Amino acid sequence: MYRRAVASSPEALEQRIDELRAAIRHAATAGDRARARELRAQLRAAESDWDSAVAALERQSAGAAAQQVSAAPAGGPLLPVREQVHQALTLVGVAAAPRLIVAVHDAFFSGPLIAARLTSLRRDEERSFRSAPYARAYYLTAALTADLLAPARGLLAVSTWPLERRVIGPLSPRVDYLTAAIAVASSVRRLPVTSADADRLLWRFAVNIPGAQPGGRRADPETVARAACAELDVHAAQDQAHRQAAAARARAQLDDAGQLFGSRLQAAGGAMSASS
Amino acid sequence: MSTSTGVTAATATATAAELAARAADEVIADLAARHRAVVVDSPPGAGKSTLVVRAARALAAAGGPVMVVAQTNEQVDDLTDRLARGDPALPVGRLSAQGYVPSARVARHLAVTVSASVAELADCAVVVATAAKWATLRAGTWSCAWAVVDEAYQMRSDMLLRIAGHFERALFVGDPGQLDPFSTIDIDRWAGLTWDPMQSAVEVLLRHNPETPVRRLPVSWRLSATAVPLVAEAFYPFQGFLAGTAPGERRLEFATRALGSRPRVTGALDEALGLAADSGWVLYELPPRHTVRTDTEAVWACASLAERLVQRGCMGYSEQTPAGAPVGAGRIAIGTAHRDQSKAIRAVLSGLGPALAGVTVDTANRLQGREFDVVIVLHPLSGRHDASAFHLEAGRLCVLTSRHRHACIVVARAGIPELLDAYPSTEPVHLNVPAKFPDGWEANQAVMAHLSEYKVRA
Amino acid sequence: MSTLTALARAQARAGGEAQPLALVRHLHIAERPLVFIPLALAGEANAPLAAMIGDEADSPRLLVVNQPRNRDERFAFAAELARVVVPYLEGFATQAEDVASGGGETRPRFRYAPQVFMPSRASIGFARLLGRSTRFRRTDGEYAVDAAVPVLGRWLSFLAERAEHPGSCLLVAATEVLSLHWASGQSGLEDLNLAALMAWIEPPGGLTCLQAAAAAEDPLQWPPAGPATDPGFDNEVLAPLIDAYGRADGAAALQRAEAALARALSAQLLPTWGLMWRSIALLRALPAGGHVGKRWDEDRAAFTSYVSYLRDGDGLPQPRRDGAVAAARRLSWLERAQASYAAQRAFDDPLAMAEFRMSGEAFAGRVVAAEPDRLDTSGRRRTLRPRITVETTDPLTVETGTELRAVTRLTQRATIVSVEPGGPGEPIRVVIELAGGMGRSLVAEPGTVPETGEWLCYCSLPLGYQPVTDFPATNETPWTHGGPPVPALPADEDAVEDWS
Amino acid sequence: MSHTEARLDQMRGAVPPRPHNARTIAALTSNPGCVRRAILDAAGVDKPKLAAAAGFPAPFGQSRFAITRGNAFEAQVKANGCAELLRLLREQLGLPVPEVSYDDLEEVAASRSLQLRHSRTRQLLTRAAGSGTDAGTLFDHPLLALEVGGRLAYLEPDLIAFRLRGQFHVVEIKSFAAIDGQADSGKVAAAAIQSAVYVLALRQLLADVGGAGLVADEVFLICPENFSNQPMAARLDVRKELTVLRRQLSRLDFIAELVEAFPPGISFDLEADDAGVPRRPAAELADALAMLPARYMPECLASCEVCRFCRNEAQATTAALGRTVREDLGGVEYVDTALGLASGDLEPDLDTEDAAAILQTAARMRAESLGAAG
Repeated sequence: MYRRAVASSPEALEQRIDELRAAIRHAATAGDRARARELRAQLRAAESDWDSAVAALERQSAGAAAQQVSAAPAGGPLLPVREQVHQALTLVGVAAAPRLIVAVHDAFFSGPLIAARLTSLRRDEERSFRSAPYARAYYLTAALTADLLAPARGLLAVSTWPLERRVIGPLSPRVDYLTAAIAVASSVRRLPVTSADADRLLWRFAVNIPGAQPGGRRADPETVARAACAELDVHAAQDQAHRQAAAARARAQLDDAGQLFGSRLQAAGGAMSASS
Repeated sequence: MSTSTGVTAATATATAAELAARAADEVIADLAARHRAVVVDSPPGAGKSTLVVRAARALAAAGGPVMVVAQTNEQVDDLTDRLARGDPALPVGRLSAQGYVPSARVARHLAVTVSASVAELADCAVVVATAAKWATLRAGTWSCAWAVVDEAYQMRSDMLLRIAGHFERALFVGDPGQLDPFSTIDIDRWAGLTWDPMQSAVEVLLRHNPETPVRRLPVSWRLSATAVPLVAEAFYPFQGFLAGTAPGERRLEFATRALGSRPRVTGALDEALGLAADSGWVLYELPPRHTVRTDTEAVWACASLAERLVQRGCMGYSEQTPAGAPVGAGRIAIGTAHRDQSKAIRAVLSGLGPALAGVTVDTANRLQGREFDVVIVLHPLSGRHDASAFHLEAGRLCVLTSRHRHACIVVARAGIPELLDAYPSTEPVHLNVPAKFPDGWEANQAVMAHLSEYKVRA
Repeated sequence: MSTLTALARAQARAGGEAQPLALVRHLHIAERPLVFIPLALAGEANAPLAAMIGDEADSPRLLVVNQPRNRDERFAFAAELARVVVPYLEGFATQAEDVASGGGETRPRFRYAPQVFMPSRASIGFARLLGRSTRFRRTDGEYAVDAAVPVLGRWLSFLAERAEHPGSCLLVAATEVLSLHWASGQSGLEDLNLAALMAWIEPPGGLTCLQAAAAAEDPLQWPPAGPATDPGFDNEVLAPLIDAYGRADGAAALQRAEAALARALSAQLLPTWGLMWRSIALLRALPAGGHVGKRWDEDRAAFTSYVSYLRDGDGLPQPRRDGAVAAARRLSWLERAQASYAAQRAFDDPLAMAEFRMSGEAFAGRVVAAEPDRLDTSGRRRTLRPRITVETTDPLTVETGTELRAVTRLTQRATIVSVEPGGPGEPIRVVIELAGGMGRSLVAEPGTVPETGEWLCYCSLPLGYQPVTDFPATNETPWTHGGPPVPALPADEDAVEDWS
Repeated sequence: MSHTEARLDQMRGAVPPRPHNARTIAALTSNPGCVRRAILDAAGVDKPKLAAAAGFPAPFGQSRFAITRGNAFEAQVKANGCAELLRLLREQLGLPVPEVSYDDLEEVAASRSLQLRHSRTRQLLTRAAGSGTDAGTLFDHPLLALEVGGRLAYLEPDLIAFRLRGQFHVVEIKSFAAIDGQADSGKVAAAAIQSAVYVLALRQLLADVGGAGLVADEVFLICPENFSNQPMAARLDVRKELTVLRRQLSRLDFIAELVEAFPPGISFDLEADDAGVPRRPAAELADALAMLPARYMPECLASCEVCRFCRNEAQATTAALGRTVREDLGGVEYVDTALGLASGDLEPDLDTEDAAAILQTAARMRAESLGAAG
């Protein structure tokens, strides 16, 4: 049985770590989940011990280097996450998934935005709204599915947008994609200096829109925008109709919180009623 | 297109002939229509060679020379003979390898010139040779407007590549149901390429010339009304074809009566022959057992069935021989999957005396394109623990069960349906390789399902 | 497979140790082979993770990609690999000798050639794809890579192609050549595990083959020989280490993370490294078969011509796929190589010959009668055509008229005159007519005609030279095969194709 | 609940059943002759757990890297209303531009309840089958159901059914690469048989509205092209796979007879203690397993979780050496028998006469040749 031995040498710990890993693999293959869990805990302990042991050694050897290492990484987020997300969403102007939001942020704004931080965001915003409605200038909300007015999987929107924009019908994903493409194109055009990230983002849009892709490796904003508009014309009207109808239903059926974050309660009922 | 039934065949005898004639005419018309290539699929015994000869003559008449390509010297001699018989005045060249000795049926024709050098055949309207021989001609030493390729489904893509320079247009005739060409090399390197050299000449042609018209000969003159349903359903599931003869138009009779059930074995043999005469199909089932390929019991069963057939002075009555003709040893074949099986059966036959010397015993590969009155088949899956791709190959079973004019007797150990159901289907799938139909496993299922109605227990 | 090899497996199973399938070695073993064991990252398209490589058993070189999903690190790996592989290969392209190439011409051929040993066919597949992903790269402009990378790509592609060629041994898969010489007591599928196969042939000290084979399946004792890694290792060891490498900031931490990765990966590779050199030693210990040298000459010729292709001319990379003509031509090469490889093995090795005696294409027996001075007077001039009668109990299928050669008398043509089947249990009597290899006169030189009582093995497999089949030129590809293709020049997208 | 189901539940014991999924259904075709596997699957026994508990853990796991890559690729292809997929379908299959409608069926009203998702799937797809216009094009993660051996199995395809020229097509997204038009033929085969399962299920779902004919037997495989992340589409004709599947599914009623053949006591109960360790001793589970006849072949090592147990059991058989080996040994079942016949120590019976003759010839030749060595 492993006892925490901060004192023991990195070498000893290394060997210990190898042993533990082997043991874990044995347990895993033998399907012994309990044992594996326990061993993993020990492994984590051993690893952190090893880290501190080695760090200690380094402090002894080269203090300067150690300070370097421990110095906090420069340039943390200038804005809170919700601000960064708001910026990005406002730029594309449509409900978007975290992947796209991060890509847009990296292309046009400074400071790192970590995708993982977005996962809990919607829940936090909802909690804060329910505790103190409209206390904030805006909330990051769900997009609603047109059929059941339930929160659409993995999409973020802004509370200040009209419901029509936050409701997602069958055609909306494509429509919003094209709209976003146009927005990104015009932002790229307005950039004072070309940015590799922005170009790559625009390129990724271009390849998936008929007629938007030039021969070369760099996409041209004008062309992308024009092509996107062209396809948009095909879907826009029908999509609008859907969204308006759905938005109307939402206003009729849902309270404020529901309109912002979607209805979960009547979900089942909704599905059934929709089926009848 | 529905697979034919005895009924349609019965009512269709008159119309079958018309259908066949029309199909052939359409092919000849195609030849005049400036297509680069024409493909004709021919089910077993549907008059393939007749068509080849007719087409060759038509093209020669339109201004030859015409090159005719066959796969084996046997086939070449056969076509040469047919051409010469069809029009004794037609100058036919038989291009051969050095040191080839003309077979009697070639040598007897005055208008046929045999030579190893194509230069000496310059005046011939039609020149016949094996694909292998054609392939040896240097570029430019021979060229013609039209080639007629026989057994095109047995010719490999790379062989076509080697001879295609000799002609501008070509008629490809063959039976898609028979064995595919094969290679001793087993690598995926070319899988998915439209010019994969391992595929058949027809496949490669069609993949590069999709506009090519593909005709079908709709009527089998070999297979009887009883034989067609099984063969068509199992091996030509999408096209199907008709029998040229009506039920009852063909029958077998025996000079001597069957022995009663004593002795038991002979009893079973006679029961099998009787059923063969009545229905055209027999599954002669041996007790279940896992055996080596050369399963002595099965080998003896095949030999004894042939022996008994000859002993009892079997007579065959058909549209060609209304007065009846003896089904002698020469009209009987025994088909196997492996060479050692054929060898074992030959050994037993030779022990049974000279009367059986004439019986043809060979593997499916070598029986391709041949015809007999009665064919005895040692089922490729008989006595096996489990199947392999080789033993399941649809073409193999198709060849074995479609050589006969009167009857086919399949000898097999019990248990094949179970084997098929337990068969692990784990063949690899390659991108951009068209799936082959019929699938061997499926075809085998169909055949066994059909044969189970004609079972005789040994 | 055949009854003989099946029987050998059964014997191995029952006897608890591998059984020989060959009495001689059927491949050349170079003096200084290069052992190359690559590992790939699961889930990715042939993404290199690590490799152990070297031409000395006691100094393996470990290459690691710390962040396998990073394109630049992959190309860095390729460059590093190139700096090991390319010098090794080109080191043999120095001393040349002149060999006759027919028609009085001579062609230079390098005295020595490289030989690369990899664990399995799967590893060779990895090398092939690594070659594919690097040979088209550009060394200038956008997405430029190290100059060595495209050269490596060409070489790996060349070797992988050569490895499809029956009997070639420039690039060899250990499991394949081992199971060509030994039958284990397990299934062919289990033989794909190098450790398990070696366990049957040469179990590590103290263990029975069965115990060793069982142990060989424990990825903790015997990590897979690659390119696939053990999922357990991926999840419990590799993933945390790669994450740690990703998180590490500061030179020291980075170094630590790298060291940890290297340690873990070399632990995965070292056991296989040892197995590879042991299997080479095992094979080396066998006496070489008679035709091994001849096949190695062909390998050297192939190596020589590729070197000169790279040196003079633009040395374009191999195309992505074979064209119609190239494919057909290659197939016919392979088929001919296959046939002669099989025949050569049979004539070199009684155990290989036994396969053909089983199938009846060869037979062995004693000479029971001989007319050494028989003359053929049918022709214009009399010729010496001795006849001998051989009795055999082999199940032969060869028929009258078949051409044969005796293993011990390769220069002498023999033709079957008649085959008299003996009764049940009786031997078969084969009458054979001989021609050639008996001197000029009408009297056979002593010893040139087999004498009564001599034991002979005759085989119907053609051993001699097979004529080369000719194909149309590529630019004359016929319409049946899509017509002349557009010449395959490496395009931009090949060069910049992302590797992620 | 039918008598058979009752028996099967009894065999499985206190733990909830492991329902069939596309993989296990596809596996029906990989060794259909194996009663052991058939029954364990029918009873919904957790095979990996059982094998481990019986002392023979399955030799394979899944690498975290492979899983991550798989999910990432699928997410990428489906991102932004399947933008990349739409491009492929448009460029390579001529999907008309207006056809972009996208329905997410992975969640219904923020709920993942299977019944809810299935009824929603049925609702949308039947509507689509009914009307031509405005009926939807892409359906993400529809939840289908298929009856397997009398039990309903939900199939959660990582795929999308879409409509092209009035027909539904199944799209299978896989993360193995197709390099210069070639992909691992084993993996493609697996993808084909799995897609075939979905085709069957989709046909069953639409059959009620007479729409079975609306499902194409050509499916589309989406995988990364060459060494990049760029997706490409390939057509797969799954008619063969469908025939095999239909046949094997139709054979499953034989389970009922099989079950009857076993004593009532037989149980594979994996109920675990608090530590997650099954309560029943390994030996007991092993004995229970041994009562089910298996059809072991080395190929099982790549596909079945119980393989190590079966291999150990089959040690003495020729089948353990490979199917061709057994065939080459004349179908003799046991290694010792084969060797006995070969050496002549064993008197052949009616079944083994032929085999004996061949084996003896082979033995003679090996001996002769090895002797020739010296």
